[in-house]
Amino acid sequence: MTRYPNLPPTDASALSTKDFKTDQDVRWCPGCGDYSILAQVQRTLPTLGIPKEDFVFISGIGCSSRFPYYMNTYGMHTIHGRAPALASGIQCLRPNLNTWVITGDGDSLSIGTNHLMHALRRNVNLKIILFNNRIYGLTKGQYSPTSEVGKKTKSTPYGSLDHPFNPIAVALGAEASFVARSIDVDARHLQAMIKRAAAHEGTALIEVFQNCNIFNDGAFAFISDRRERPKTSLVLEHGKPMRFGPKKEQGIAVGRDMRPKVVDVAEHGEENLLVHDEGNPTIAYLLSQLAHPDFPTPVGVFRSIDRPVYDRMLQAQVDDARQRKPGRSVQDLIESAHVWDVR
Amino acid sequence: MTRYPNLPPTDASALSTKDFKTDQDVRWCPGCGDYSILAQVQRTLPTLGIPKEDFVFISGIGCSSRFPYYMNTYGMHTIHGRAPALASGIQCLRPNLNTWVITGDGDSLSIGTNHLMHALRRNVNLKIILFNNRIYGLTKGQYSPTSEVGKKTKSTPYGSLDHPFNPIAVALGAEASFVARSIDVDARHLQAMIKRAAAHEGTALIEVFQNCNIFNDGAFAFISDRRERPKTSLVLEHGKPMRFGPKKEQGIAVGRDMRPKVVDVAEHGEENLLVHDEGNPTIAYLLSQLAHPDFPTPVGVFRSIDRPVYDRMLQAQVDDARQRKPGRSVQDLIESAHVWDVR
Amino acid sequence: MSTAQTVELETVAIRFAGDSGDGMQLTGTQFTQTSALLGNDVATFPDFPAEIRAPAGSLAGVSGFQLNFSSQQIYTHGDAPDVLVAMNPAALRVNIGDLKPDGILIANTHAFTDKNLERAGFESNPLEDGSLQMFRVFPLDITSMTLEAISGSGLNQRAAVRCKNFLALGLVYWMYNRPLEHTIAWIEKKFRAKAPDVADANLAALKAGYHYGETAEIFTHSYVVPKARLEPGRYRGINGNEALGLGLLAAAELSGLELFLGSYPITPASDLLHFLAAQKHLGAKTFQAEDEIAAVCAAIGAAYAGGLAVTSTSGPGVALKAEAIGLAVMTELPLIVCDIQRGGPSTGLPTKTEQADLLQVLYGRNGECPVPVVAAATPGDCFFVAIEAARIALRHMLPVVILSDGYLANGAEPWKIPDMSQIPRIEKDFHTEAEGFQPYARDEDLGRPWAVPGTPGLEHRLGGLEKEHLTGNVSYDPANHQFMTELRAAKVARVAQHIPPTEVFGPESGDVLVVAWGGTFGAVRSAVEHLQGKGRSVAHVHLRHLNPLPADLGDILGRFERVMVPELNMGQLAMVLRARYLIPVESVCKVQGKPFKEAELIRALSAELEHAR
Amino acid sequence: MSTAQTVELETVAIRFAGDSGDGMQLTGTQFTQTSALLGNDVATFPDFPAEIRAPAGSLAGVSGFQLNFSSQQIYTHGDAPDVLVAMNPAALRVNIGDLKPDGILIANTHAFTDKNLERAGFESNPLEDGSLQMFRVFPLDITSMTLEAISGSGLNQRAAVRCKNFLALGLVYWMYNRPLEHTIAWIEKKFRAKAPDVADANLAALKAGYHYGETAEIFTHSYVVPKARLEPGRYRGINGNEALGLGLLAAAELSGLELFLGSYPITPASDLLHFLAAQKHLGAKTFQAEDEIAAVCAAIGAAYAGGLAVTSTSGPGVALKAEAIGLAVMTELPLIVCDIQRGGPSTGLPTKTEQADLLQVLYGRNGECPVPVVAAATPGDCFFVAIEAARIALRHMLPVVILSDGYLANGAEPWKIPDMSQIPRIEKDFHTEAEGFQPYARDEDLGRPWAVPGTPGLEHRLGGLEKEHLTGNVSYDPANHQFMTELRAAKVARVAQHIPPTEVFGPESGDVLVVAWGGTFGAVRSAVEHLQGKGRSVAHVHLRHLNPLPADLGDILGRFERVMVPELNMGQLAMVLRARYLIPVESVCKVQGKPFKEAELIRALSAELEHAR
Ligand SMILES: Cc1ncc(C[n+]2csc(CCOP(=O)(O)OP(=O)(O)O)c2C)c(N)n1
Ligand SMILES: Cc1ncc(C[n+]2csc(CCOP(=O)(O)OP(=O)(O)O)c2C)c(N)n1
Ligand code: SF4
Ligand code: SF4
Ligand SMILES: [Mg+2]
Ligand SMILES: [Mg+2]
Repeated sequence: MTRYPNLPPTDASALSTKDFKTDQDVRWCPGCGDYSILAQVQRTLPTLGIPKEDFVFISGIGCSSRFPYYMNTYGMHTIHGRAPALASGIQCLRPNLNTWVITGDGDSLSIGTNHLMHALRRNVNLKIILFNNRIYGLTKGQYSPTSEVGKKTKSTPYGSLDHPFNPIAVALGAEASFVARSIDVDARHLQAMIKRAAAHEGTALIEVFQNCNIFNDGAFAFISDRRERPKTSLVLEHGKPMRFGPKKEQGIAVGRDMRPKVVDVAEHGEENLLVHDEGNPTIAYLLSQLAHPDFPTPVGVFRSIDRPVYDRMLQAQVDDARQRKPGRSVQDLIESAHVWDVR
Repeated sequence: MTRYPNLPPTDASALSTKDFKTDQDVRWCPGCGDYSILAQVQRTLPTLGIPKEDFVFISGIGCSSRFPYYMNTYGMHTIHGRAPALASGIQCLRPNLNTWVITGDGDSLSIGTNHLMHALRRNVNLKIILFNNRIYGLTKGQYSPTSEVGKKTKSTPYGSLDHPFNPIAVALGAEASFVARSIDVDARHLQAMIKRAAAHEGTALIEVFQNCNIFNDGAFAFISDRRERPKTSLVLEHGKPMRFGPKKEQGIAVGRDMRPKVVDVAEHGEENLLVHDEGNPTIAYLLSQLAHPDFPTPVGVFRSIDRPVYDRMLQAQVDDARQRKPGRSVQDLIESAHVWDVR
Repeated sequence: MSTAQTVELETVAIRFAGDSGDGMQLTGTQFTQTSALLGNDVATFPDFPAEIRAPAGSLAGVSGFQLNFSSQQIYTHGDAPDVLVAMNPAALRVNIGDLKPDGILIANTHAFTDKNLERAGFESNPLEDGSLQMFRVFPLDITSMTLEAISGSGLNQRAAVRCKNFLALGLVYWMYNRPLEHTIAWIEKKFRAKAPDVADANLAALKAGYHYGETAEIFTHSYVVPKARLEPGRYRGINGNEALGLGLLAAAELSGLELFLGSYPITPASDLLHFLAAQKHLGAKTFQAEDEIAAVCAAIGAAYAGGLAVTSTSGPGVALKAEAIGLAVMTELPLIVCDIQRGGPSTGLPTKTEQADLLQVLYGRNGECPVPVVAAATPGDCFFVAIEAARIALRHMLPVVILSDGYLANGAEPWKIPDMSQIPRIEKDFHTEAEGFQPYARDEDLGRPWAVPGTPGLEHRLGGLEKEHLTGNVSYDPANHQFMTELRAAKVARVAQHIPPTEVFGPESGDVLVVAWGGTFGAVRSAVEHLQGKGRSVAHVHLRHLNPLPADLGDILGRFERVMVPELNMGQLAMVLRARYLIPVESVCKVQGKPFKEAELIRALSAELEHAR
Repeated sequence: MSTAQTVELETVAIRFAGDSGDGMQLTGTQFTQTSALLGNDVATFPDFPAEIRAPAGSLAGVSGFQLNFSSQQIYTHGDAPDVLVAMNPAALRVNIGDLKPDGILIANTHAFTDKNLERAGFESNPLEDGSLQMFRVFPLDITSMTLEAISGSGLNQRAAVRCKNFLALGLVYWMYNRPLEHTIAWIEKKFRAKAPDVADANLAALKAGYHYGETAEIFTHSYVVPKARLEPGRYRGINGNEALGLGLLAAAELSGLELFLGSYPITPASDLLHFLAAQKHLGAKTFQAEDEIAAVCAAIGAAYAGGLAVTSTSGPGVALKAEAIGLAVMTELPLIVCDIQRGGPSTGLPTKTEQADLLQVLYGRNGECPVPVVAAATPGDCFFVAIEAARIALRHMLPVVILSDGYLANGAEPWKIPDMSQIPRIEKDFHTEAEGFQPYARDEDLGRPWAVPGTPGLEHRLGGLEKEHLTGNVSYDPANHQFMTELRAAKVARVAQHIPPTEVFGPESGDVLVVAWGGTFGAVRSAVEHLQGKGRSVAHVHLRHLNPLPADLGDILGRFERVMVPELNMGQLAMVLRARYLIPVESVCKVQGKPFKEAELIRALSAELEHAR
């Protein structure tokens, strides 16, 4: 018996998009934003230089969580809300794997908030893509924890009452080491975010605005519409002043009262704009609070910092302990207690 | 049968501390920080002008969660991690009650993070006191989600690996409407926080640094020691510049890079200090990141804003719907469908 | 005028099947309502796809609706349909296996394109390759007929095509001599104001279908199914989840309590949440919690606060609620847990039906933690079971589980409207007397006083640690633990004192007794009636109370030579009966995500009757 | 030299009892180890208070440790102690009811202050009011004697007083003619380097106690308990949680897999986590998860990734893990679930023992979701049960539950050290062959291939939806669901083929067969031996496998006139046996948070034997 099947890795450089497609019919509604996200992932993985057999896709339950069936990698469609926990177990046992978590806004922010937050704080080496469609799709249209107040859905015919979660703020609450946002239909940006996440060491969370055209159509129209996007989005770039608008004519500045405001760049001066710093937690949180229609909605990397990675540290503890007490067996451990002989 | 036992309320003005004590032996370890928290609650409640029978204390499981047994009010010692959910049910059914949640760092930030966060985002009218001793007390000394990295405990003999939760940041991640911090031994400050929380409409969270003298003695010595406190704590006051030190000679300022720094007030000028604003989320989050030893540790109210209160809104929806369709009975509803007669 | 001959039939089952987007559920519902209005007895079975919208034309996307209508009392939606309407090849493929030999197949040829045939896995067109010769096949281009019928309606192509279900409905209405009035009225009400063009188009399609039947001369017969001799009274259609919701509202009204539902969406229980969420004008408070654990905990909180507290879910959710239900057992608070069972284990077959949670609700908690369990037999019965559960929970102060299932939840039947004023009130007073108050004192039903927050002088603490008898204080005393464990068991056992004598359908003794529970009622009753009609010595007991079992059940079992227990699981009630009564019980087990067919049961029962000889 | 007469005894039980801070667990452990070294057979029972540190002198704060030592083979810690050492009034009050009539009571008079008496609820001093006259009472001011013995040690008062347990230990050592060497060596090792003054003081107290016995002439007798005829070999002491941990490590070594434990602390299971967390040098990875659900899910992830995956908890945690265990059943991954049972329901009696989770682990999941269940009989047996569980999980590819309990977990016994090289390896290869790979293909044990991430060419997806036979794809096919449901049941049933013939202790047939399981082994075996010694026709079968039951069990049951099942619950195994074998089974039930006493079982068995006449 081998410890693990230590077979030679396959050639990662030969991979292409189609290597990541399965023979299963994709069963999302026609027009669902999930298709684009799947496509961007399938396009990006071959560029990462990782052998196919090392990818693992773990999901919870929801429309989005059917994702692993369509990825020709290792994977598991688990139970509602628990994907980050299950994925943590995989990654902790074998830190050399490349484990991705696919989850929805209900899966990760309703039943699964706890596991998401703990994965983020531990900084297990997981790449988490959160499909935020602000609705429960699979169960046919109840409001979700990211639905706006007053939303009328099957379970809230009188309008919902709960102040929604802001996924970026939630992640920052856990002091996550990598937090980003993208949009289903913005293929280029989404691919870039997937690459950034893949390159990050530790837990990386990407919130993706995803249209559910059946139960919550147009929830992100303000930003997914190509023509609107320059006005309504703020593309974050590390080290750059925050500008937006069709001609980048507007910017974000922060006053002495620590409140952000939209300013005219020409008037205010570019040098007085807020400069994005992926390492600054205060800026990340401030950005999380910016939202349509009062502000442009930020997309890109809110925060990216280096923090020790849980699964690596765990492996190191084991390796280290083994090195300190080499060659020990269970028999040794059994006999290390107080023993006596009966004759 | 009455709907509720609508008996005349008892006289709230006649209450005193001893009215809130029960005949049960208090079973915490001698010297435990929980005693002081209990005492401050028992001292504060009589000042609130609320009839005793309207108080409800709900806890999870842990040393701290034995609290309700010692409070001569309504109460329940529930199951591990679920107190905010159970309390939400009480408060939603009867928004006129005054429900408090007592929880530990394991109870609310390990198994119960999800319920805590959802109560906070919903803004149910609950007052939550989180006893943070950075350890699992009741189960005899495992590390908790707030334990510092590298901590050696029964379950981490090689030192813990997880980056700890910061309870204030977690609460801000949920965009909580009221977030405060106090210290078990600082009776006056703690009482003030309890009063502020009681006065707040919506969910109020107070993190209390609590010493577990058996399993984590001195975890907060840096700030609970009276002599150290002026140097190591930053007492937050709304609208006031942030000063600390034995003679308030130091302050907190924020640079253009949005990073906080400790400055000498005389040198830097009081007018250039950061001014606390309980309504500003960015400031609250920035404060959550300040910690001993690099910074003074803030105590007081990080954030307090007005947001609609879930249980009140729910009641209003019901009252409103009733008013719109007065006098309806279940019989009416049954017959409101398509009906036909069989003769 | 049609030259078709009119034939009288007793019972007919029709299945409408098509793509999820083809409106088959609506079509079936309309036919059902029209038939009910005509005075037929009716039973239905909707069969949804697991996906929201599987790709058009795929097998996974097939949606079906079967209805059974009769001039006799019927109990099920019928084993095999007499008529299958298949709107595309996938619908044909999925459903053709059920069609009766010589049954009528109406197929929309328009959808039998090469691509659709391939999607459905056909190598050749079954409408043409002779593979359907044991059926009476009517290939019709329903789509084109629809487009033609409504041309000039102003609807775009896509919207126009969507009217084709009404054309099919019109045709089947003609075949069974049903009037169009009800559906016309429904279309008017639904579309006239909002979208008059859609209203017109649907009406045109409906009538075109009807007239096509009348004039096309391709159908040689049309059929009538006379009205049934139903119990006189006012009726409505109802499915299990609606009936459950109404029953819970009724229990709240009967007890004078506020209804509180803590729930988290899950198939097939979500509709109960949806239904109650819309009844705020009756004072119902619904709370969509962050998960199942929060849902049940919120309900326990509401119970403590004095509400009629309910939590609803399906099997996976029950698993998650187990620990909290234990808290309700220990704190002795009234709570109703609704388990709308689905196919398991794990995520299993979420949209399919099964009865495999019985042992879970009986035993799936840590420690000795008994709760009463009641199960509904039919969609309408959910109403009465809800009231019964509330009565038990409040009388004995404990959590009660209601078992329903996907078949009951979505299945509809005509329901004789109950008269609320005839239903006895549910009496449970709040305790208000401070003098001598002991939170764990007992009344004759072993219930304890319900002292709710806000009551002066009754301040007390509950909790999950073992409680001392009378005082309710925490107690580690060994003898007290034994006492309280036995007391909690006795409380549940005490429920039996209030269970009416068990009804035996059929002879009081004889060869075979069929003991069943839950949503298998219809199929079992039909099968037993059928065999009784053939003079066989067989009786049926349908258990509403699964825990405790009725006190007279042991006696009844003893009067039959053999006992057979059909269940949509691997023999769960059978195991309970064997353990309790030490009698050999023959299990008939089916776990296919589908209800029993009458024929399956007749076969099994016949074999059993052979043995009894 | 002492003038006391020396009496030889076969078996003696001693209970040390005092405040939590009095060091009673330590004292008992020392006496146990010394006796084991002397060659006695030993069994122990620690009884902790529920609180971490209850107020000094309170009833809630009493900590006790009972040990039973003998020149014969013994199975339990003894029903009633022969000697009670009570360090304060509360300890006296809590324990005196158990002391044998005419038993020896040594009481520390120093602690019998008015305040302590009141705290313990005494109205007068029992040492003086004559209420203890059925015992041999030795009131000694142990505290003052200690202070005197170590005066000049330089310890402060508080530290000095803490040595008093060693004085008591020394005295009892003298009474039973035990040598001091082992304890002296222990004190030296523990304190010499770190705190030489403490070492000296403890040694002085120990010796003072011993010498007091020798010289004070208040004891007229001293006793010897000769060595037992234990199986020769090398021994160590072990408790159940240690043995379980060692067994899991052994299973990892025997299978060549990495051990992964996902756990969340809970009494009385936490020590297993603590133990394994310290074995990183053996490659064990432990993961303290955020809750029980995350713990089991992480373990399932580790199982998918190719680890020997374990999750450990107690009853409330098992309830929370139910849904995820279902996922492991559906995905057919090897997983070990350790349930260290405690008193229930709900939070119940967390520090007390009970066996009331059997039905929960058998049936407490949604849908038809069977898993094998094995139970340990003694602390040391936990080692072998862990290996057996791993063997089953890997052989058949499924989750397996291990039942232990608080009594086993904390109880210690001398344990003959096993020779790892004699234990058969556990064979389960990873699948590596891409050619023809089907994730849900079957081997002869119905296990499926274990293809772990990282293996080229075996990429495949698992999940909780029903799986298609062979391919493992999602399948809603009715017949496949039936097939897979039966297959999952067959896998579990298949385990029985590997269960060795059941051992019947006693005659192969006769009047009464006692069938028991888990931690009641010792008490049952003692009682049965006792009655066999009196010539009664009684035998004992102790089940390790609760699911599936051994294939030969039915036959064995049939050979006895009556079957009795003693359990620390309300009759859970009894119910399973009744349902399976349709035989009347007499339950002996106890739910007091305490193990059976031998005498209780002898009484029950004797009654049963009467009936068998
Ligand atoms: C324990 C459990 N509870 C509830 C469900 C039902 N359920 C399945 S998916 C889902 C929510 C889906 O919403 P989301 O995560 O936003 O995913 P989407 O379908 O929108 O992609 C729910 C409530 C379940 N499968 N399991
Ligand atoms: C479901 C469940 N899991 C685990 C436990 C065991 N348990 C009780 S309290 C506790 C943690 C206590 O820590 P904390 O919340 O910080 O409270 P403290 O004792 O420190 O006040 C744990 C793990 C339990 N009672 N129930
Ligand atoms: S229901 Fe919404 S989220 Fe789900 S597949 Fe359809 S469009 Fe996508
Ligand atoms: S263990 Fe710690 S937290 Fe618990 S009562 Fe003792 S001192 Fe307090
Ligand atoms: Mg969603
Ligand atoms: Mg703690």
